[in-house]
Amino acid sequence: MDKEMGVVLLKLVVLSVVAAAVLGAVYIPTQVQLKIYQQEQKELALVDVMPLADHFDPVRSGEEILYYRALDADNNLVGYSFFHDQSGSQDMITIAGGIDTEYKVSGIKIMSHAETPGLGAKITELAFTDQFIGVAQSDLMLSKNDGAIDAITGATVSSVAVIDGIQAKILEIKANE
Amino acid sequence: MEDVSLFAIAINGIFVKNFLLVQFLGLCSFLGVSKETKSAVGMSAAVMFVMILASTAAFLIYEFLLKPFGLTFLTTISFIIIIAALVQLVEFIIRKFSPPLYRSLGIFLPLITTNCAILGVVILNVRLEYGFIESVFYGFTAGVGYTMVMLLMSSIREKCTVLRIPEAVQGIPHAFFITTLLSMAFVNFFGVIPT
Amino acid sequence: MTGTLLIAQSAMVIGGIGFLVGIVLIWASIKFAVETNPLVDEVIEVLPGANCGACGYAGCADFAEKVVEETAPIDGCPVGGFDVVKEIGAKLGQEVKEAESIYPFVRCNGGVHCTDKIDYVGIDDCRAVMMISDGEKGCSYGCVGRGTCVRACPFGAITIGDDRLPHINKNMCKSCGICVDECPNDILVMANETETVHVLCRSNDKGKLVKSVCEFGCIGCRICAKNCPEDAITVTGFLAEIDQEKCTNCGLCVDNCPQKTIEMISTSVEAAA
Amino acid sequence: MKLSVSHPPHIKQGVTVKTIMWSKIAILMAVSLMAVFVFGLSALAMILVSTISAVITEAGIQKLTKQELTIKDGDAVSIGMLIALLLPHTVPIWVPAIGAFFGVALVKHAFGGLGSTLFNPAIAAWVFMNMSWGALTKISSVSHIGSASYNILFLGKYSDVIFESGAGTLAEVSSFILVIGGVYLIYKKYIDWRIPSSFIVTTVVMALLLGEDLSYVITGMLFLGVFILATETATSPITKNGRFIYGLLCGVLTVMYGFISCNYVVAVLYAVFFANAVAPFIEKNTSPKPVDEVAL
Amino acid sequence: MILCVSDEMTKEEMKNNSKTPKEAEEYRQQVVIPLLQHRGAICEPLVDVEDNVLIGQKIGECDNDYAAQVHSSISGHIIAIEERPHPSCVKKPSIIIESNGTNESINFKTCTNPSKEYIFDTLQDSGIVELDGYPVFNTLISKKIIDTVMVNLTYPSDANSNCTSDNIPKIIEGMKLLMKASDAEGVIIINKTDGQLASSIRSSLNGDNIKIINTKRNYIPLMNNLLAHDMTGIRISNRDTPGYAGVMISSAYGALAVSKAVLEGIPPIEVNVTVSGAVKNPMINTVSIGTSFKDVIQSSGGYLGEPGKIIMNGILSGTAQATDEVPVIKSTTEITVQSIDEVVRDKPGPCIHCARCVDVCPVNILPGRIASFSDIGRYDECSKLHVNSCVECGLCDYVCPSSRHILQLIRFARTALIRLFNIPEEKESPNLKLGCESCETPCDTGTSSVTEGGKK
Amino acid sequence: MAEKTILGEYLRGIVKDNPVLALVLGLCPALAVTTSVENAIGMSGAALFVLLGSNVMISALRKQIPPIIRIPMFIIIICTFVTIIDMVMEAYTPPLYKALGIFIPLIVVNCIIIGRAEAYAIKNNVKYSIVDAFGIGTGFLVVLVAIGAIRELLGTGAIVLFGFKLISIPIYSDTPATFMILPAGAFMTIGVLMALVNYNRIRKLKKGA
Ligand SMILES: Cc1cc2nc3c(=O)[nH]c(=O)nc-3n(C[C@H](O)[C@H](O)[C@H](O)COP(=O)(O)O)c2cc1C
Ligand SMILES: Cc1cc2nc3c(=O)[nH]c(=O)nc-3n(C[C@H](O)[C@H](O)[C@H](O)COP(=O)(O)O)c2cc1C
Ligand SMILES: Cc1cc2nc3c(=O)[nH]c(=O)nc-3n(C[C@H](O)[C@H](O)[C@H](O)COP(=O)(O)O)c2cc1C
Ligand SMILES: Cc1cc2nc3c(=O)[nH]c(=O)nc-3n(C[C@H](O)[C@H](O)[C@@H](O)CO)c2cc1C
Ligand code: SF4
Ligand code: SF4
Ligand code: SF4
Ligand code: SF4
Ligand code: FES
Repeated sequence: MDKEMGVVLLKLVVLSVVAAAVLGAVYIPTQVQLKIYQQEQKELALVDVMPLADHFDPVRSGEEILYYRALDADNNLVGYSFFHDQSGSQDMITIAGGIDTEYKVSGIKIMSHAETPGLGAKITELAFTDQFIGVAQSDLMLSKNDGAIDAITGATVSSVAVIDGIQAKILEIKANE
Repeated sequence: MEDVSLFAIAINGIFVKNFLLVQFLGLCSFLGVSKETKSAVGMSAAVMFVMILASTAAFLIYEFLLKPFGLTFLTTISFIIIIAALVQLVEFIIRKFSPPLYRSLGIFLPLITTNCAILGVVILNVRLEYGFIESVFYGFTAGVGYTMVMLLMSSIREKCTVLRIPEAVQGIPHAFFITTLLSMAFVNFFGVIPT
Repeated sequence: MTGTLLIAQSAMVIGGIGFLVGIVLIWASIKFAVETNPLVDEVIEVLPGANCGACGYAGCADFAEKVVEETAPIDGCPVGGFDVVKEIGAKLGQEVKEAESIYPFVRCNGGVHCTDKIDYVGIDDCRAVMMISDGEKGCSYGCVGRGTCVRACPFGAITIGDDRLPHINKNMCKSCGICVDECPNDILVMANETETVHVLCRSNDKGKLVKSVCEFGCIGCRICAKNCPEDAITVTGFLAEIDQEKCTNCGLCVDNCPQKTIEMISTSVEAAA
Repeated sequence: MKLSVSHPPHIKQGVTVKTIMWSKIAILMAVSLMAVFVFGLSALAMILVSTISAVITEAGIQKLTKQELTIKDGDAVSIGMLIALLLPHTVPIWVPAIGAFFGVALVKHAFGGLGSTLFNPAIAAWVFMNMSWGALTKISSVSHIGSASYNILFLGKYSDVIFESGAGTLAEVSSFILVIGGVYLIYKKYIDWRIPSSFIVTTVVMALLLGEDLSYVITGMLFLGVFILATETATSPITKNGRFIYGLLCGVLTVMYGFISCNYVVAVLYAVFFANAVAPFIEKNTSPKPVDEVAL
Repeated sequence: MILCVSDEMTKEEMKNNSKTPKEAEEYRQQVVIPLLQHRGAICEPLVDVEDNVLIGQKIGECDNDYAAQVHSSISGHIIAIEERPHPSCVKKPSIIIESNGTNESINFKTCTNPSKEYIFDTLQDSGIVELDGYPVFNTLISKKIIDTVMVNLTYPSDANSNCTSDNIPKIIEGMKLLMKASDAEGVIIINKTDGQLASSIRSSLNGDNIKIINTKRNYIPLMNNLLAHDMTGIRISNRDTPGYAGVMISSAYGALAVSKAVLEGIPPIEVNVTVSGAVKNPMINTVSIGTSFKDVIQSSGGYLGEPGKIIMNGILSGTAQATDEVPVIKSTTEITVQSIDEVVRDKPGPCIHCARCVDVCPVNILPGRIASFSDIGRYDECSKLHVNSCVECGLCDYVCPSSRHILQLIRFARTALIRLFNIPEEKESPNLKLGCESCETPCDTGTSSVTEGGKK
Repeated sequence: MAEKTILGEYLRGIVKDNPVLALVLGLCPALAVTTSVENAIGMSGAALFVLLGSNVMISALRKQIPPIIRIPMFIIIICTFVTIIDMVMEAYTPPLYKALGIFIPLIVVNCIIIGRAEAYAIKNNVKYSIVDAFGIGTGFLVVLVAIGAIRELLGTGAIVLFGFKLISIPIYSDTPATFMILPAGAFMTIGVLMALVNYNRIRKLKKGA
């Protein structure tokens, strides 16, 4: 390999190194910000779905957090809240939910999803999520099956996914407590 | 990572989340090269080949270099360098050892470096947390899906040479209209297998 | 400090990948080297890229290759005009001088003034018409007027007017000569821009016959030849012909032609309205 | 005396695009009458609005682009009628109106008009309407309007194959009209026999193999698909073998979609639509061998 | 499918209306005999202007392999040798003879039991041309081994004109002569629907070793390869002749002419022509070669109303004439006159891909698609789609609901391809120059066919 | 050839060399992310940033870039900017980042950017490269916003920008044509746009003739 090639190679390597260094330098601050943001979102969501609670106590199995026990200022148990991934019509739907001690839903929030805009994406709208408030576990069904929840027209699959996700989690918590 | 059967990956890669018609990946070359079946086949073969190679190489890099060091933010840059190098290498080799193949495939290779579908498939592999087999298989089925649409499209466009297409629509707009309808034909695969 | 470590690691990983890739590619480029001529690409870039085939080769790329191989003439692309020739010349290190501009003109004055001999039913194409009984026109030499040249012109320079004759838009014509080749009746010929007086007929039929089918056809009366001060006109058979070398564009023949067959075209090709 | 000169032949059979189209429309009219009889005036309104919208769209486009008006050939009329017939009678009237505009403007004229439609404009319009207003246009294949009330000739549950089936859409109550009309079209050679026969045979055989109940598979929509939709000329292959394969593909896809989604009505439409996309590919790969081709 | 449908007259009525040659004579004051009435080279005239000629005298000859001599059909003197309109499409050199009204003929040499050599000799001299343009003699002497002689009676123009009850025995005689010359078996091909013809043939056969085969289809002369293929199952390339399958195909006209030439010594100077359509008395005429169509139509009572189109040799595959001055030639079997209202002038629409053309095409190609490619100048695609396999039967055009000029477009593509292959030195432009020079061969059956037959 | 002016170079990127409509490049993001105006603006903003960065860098380093490793070097430079914007958007505008999904990293292979590097930045000085980047970036933005606006308006009945309801079609927004925000609607919209551009061009050509 002659000298010219060496120069070429050197230039390539130098550029790569500089690029990587710059990226590393940007990565650190953005990562910090991202962590903060995610934590904020989580906390906000937990409060959103469980307004009575003052702070939350995670229930773990090994490393993994299964759900949170919601405690008021006096450390009395006022309910539970959780995050759950459920497969929707396109991709995973991440749902945040809260239930009171009678296992009635106190609120839900869709954290992320990839449903079709205009169809399944309507699960994030209040018109859909507010239906859940105060609904008992036994009534968590589509209204056409005599439940309490009206499906979004054209997006039954997504609606059912949300319902199923919450159902599953409530059963899990029930079993655990 | 969820357990995903290879069958589900195949159906997903070919029909449900077809790269061209549903995920919008690789459109530039799709529109450019689908005028004739011959070049469509060449391009598809090249894409499929590079997709499989890239999936393999990218998996190895990601799993054994980036992940252990916590350098996942370098995914894009390392993948794209790998792809560019692979494409270049394949081009060199084909040109040297099989001039006929180079003549039919070679002209498409430079197009592939800048084809979103290739980078898309390796990034999706990472995002979907596929294992080695799944990654390579997804690369393969995405290529199959690409090839299928490419074949349909090129047959349609060849037939179009004898049709009376309005002057203003001829060329790319017409290709888009065909793609619209192809995409509509794929719509009912939605939800066949939820991911 | 983790930050510095992270940056160092990134630099090493990407630098390493870059190094390896560089080595492999450089090795491969030497190992698998194949000769190509970069000049061809440069010439392709200069060419207009219409791929019309007027140069006689299979598209612009083929022509470029042949020019570099010096098997094709440097001014072989009629479309690009002089600018392109100059640029190719510069690339190949050759000197070129400008050619005179030529345009096709329509060697027939008949159109609606020429009777139809039959009632043709079939595909709308001059060549197809000529395949049946010498065409549909009373005059078998005349312009058929079904626009084969219009469709042949890759630059959309020709239109068929109300007089059922083609009109060439000089602004759009690139002098490629394809229309001349396509016309089944040799109606179109290339003429120098400076040559303005033309016999707009190519019928060799007897004068009486011509008169019976066409208002403006040449009847071979020789009046023009007699009037031409330069002796530029010869009448062979029943058709006058102007020797453009001798013609001074004086217009005497135009004034004297009883059939109004000879015309002075101010710019040799009229711009379409 | 000026004689006409042309290449042979010097006579024509006399079957024109117009004759073929209007014969199909005649059948669609009978189907429409049946729909109005069963579903009432809302059906009539839908059919009228859809047809008028299709015709106005065609006329408007041709006026705007200064083309010759081709309303008389009946293509726009048949597209308009079909679009209404593919919908349930509960659909608001503006849905078929927009659908017909989409079908005629984008799927017919943007592609070059009669003969250049690569996809069946009516089905494309249906897919469009279904994608846009899925909830409004939803068809179910289960709610029969009463096979009990029409128990013809001791056919039991199969009697609705004759008199009504699926009962989701306007077209589906006229199975017998479609069959009679389809056989008439085949007899007159206005449509090709290969596509319908291979389509229906494949569907029945596949359904039996999968153990499906035929009374759910054989719906009015299937007959509409077999005789009217799949035989749409510009969207099907022109080669003889290609047409067999095309019919086969329609059948296979119908049963596959139907089996997975349990909706054999919608399945027919998607199957034919997807087959439209594959038709040029089939055509390309089934070029016939001429009788004078000698093996080397 | 009935290939010839325009006239409503039955064959019986036509026969009753027939005129003998004598009655028709008054119109025969002048004949124009083209020097080219077959596929091949143009004959050299053996006579000069102002020469006197007799009926049956040889007036044109050429030493080319593919040649067919021409003979005078009347006695008179030659007034000109010049280019005249020809039924094929363009002007051809012709000999114009003015009758002197004497009907003097050369000495026709009769023969009752000719030897094989005698048959060969007379056929070489007589210049009989089959309806597809091939001289009969050339088919006989080609190197191919002929084991079957087929007489094709399914071509309606030919069968209508020549299969009269008087002629049938002669046709069988002629056929036997051909069988003798080539030591072959004999087969007569008749359309299934033509029971009457079959029975009259059968009654005239009286024990000869000749088979009769019924077919579903009518075969025009250009479909000879197809006929041989359908009968033998052997695929014949469009560059070959039925001889490849060991078959020689003759028309009723051909067999008749052979028997006349060999047994009576009369070369082809007369043909039987059915005149039908918009004329006052549709009938079968026996006409001297060279008589103008105008005269033939006059002898059938003249035009009925204003004529719109004059067609030679059948309404489905025949050639429309630009003028009624064209002469009757050896392969003329039918003249059809259409009134102005009957002329087809539908405006072609776009192809709707109905595939009706594909379904009727006897050679199994895609006529509509080829036509579309031809329309846009993609002759390479036409070639890939086997445009040269077309036998120009015209059925595709006949059934097309969009009135596309399919057959014309197919012919156009073929002409373009000939040009492309004949002049390779011309620049390789994707655009092809076309013109009528491609049509060097006569197209007496209405074709500018590209089979390489006459071109050596 | 006419003199280069800054304004001229800028406008050229928007009209004559419009990356999507004229050069037919960068189609994937143009279609995938234009389900709403907001996404369209986010995407074209990101692309503009990368385009600007890479054009400047490449133009500045153009004397240093050896031809044979031109493409790898372009890619590394572009990819650096892409990864920066990727990380920044993930951290500071998470919802937008989520909506744009995989298409942010895919800016790397967006043909527009490499195309500009190859066709412009490597040949011109930094000043003009900046103008070119702005021109092309604006061209991309205009088309993306147009497609996004059409799709969002027809597909949802309203255009919502950063929480504000910009326009809303009263009755229509109850039952909008969802088709428009699905993939097929994207293909159709760009097809119609291009056909209109073509129609206009042909009309002008014919008139000019
Ligand atoms: C071809 C096809 C396959 C389908 N496959 C499934 C499936 O596997 N799972 C599913 O839940 N829905 C599937 N669907 C959708 C369902 O058929 C049905 O429309 C939906 O589950 C019911 O929702 P709806 O009541 O809102 O219409 C499929 C649809 C089609 C057209
Ligand atoms: C039930 C039925 C209704 C028809 N209605 C019309 C019509 O409204 N307009 C029309 O132009 N042709 C219509 N036709 C077609 C005509 O019968 C005929 O085929 C056509 O008008 C011939 O037109 P032409 O004479 O202009 O060629 C209809 C045919 C049928 C069977
Ligand atoms: C449902 C149906 C199935 C048919 N199947 C065949 C068949 O398998 N083979 C056949 O030759 N004709 C079949 N025919 C008859 C055709 O309609 C028609 O007679 C045939 O296409 C004539 O074509 P041909 O002249 O090329 O033989 C069928 C007709 C129908 C209605
Ligand atoms: C283009 C398209 C997108 C769809 N997106 C969704 C979706 O996001 N969520 C859902 O539940 N169903 C979706 N569906 C499924 C479809 O609407 C399904 O039949 C039912 O859920 C309708 O009630 C989609 C269907 C189509 C055709
Ligand atoms: S100039 Fe020639 S090609 Fe043009 S219309 Fe006249 S005959 Fe036709
Ligand atoms: S008018 Fe003739 S010479 Fe001029 S550009 Fe057109 S085809 Fe070429
Ligand atoms: S004329 Fe038509 S139908 Fe007849 S052989 Fe040719 S292509 Fe076939
Ligand atoms: S018959 Fe006519 S319309 Fe039908 S496919 Fe053939 S050419 Fe096309
Ligand atoms: S943006 Fe060009 S291939 Fe995707």
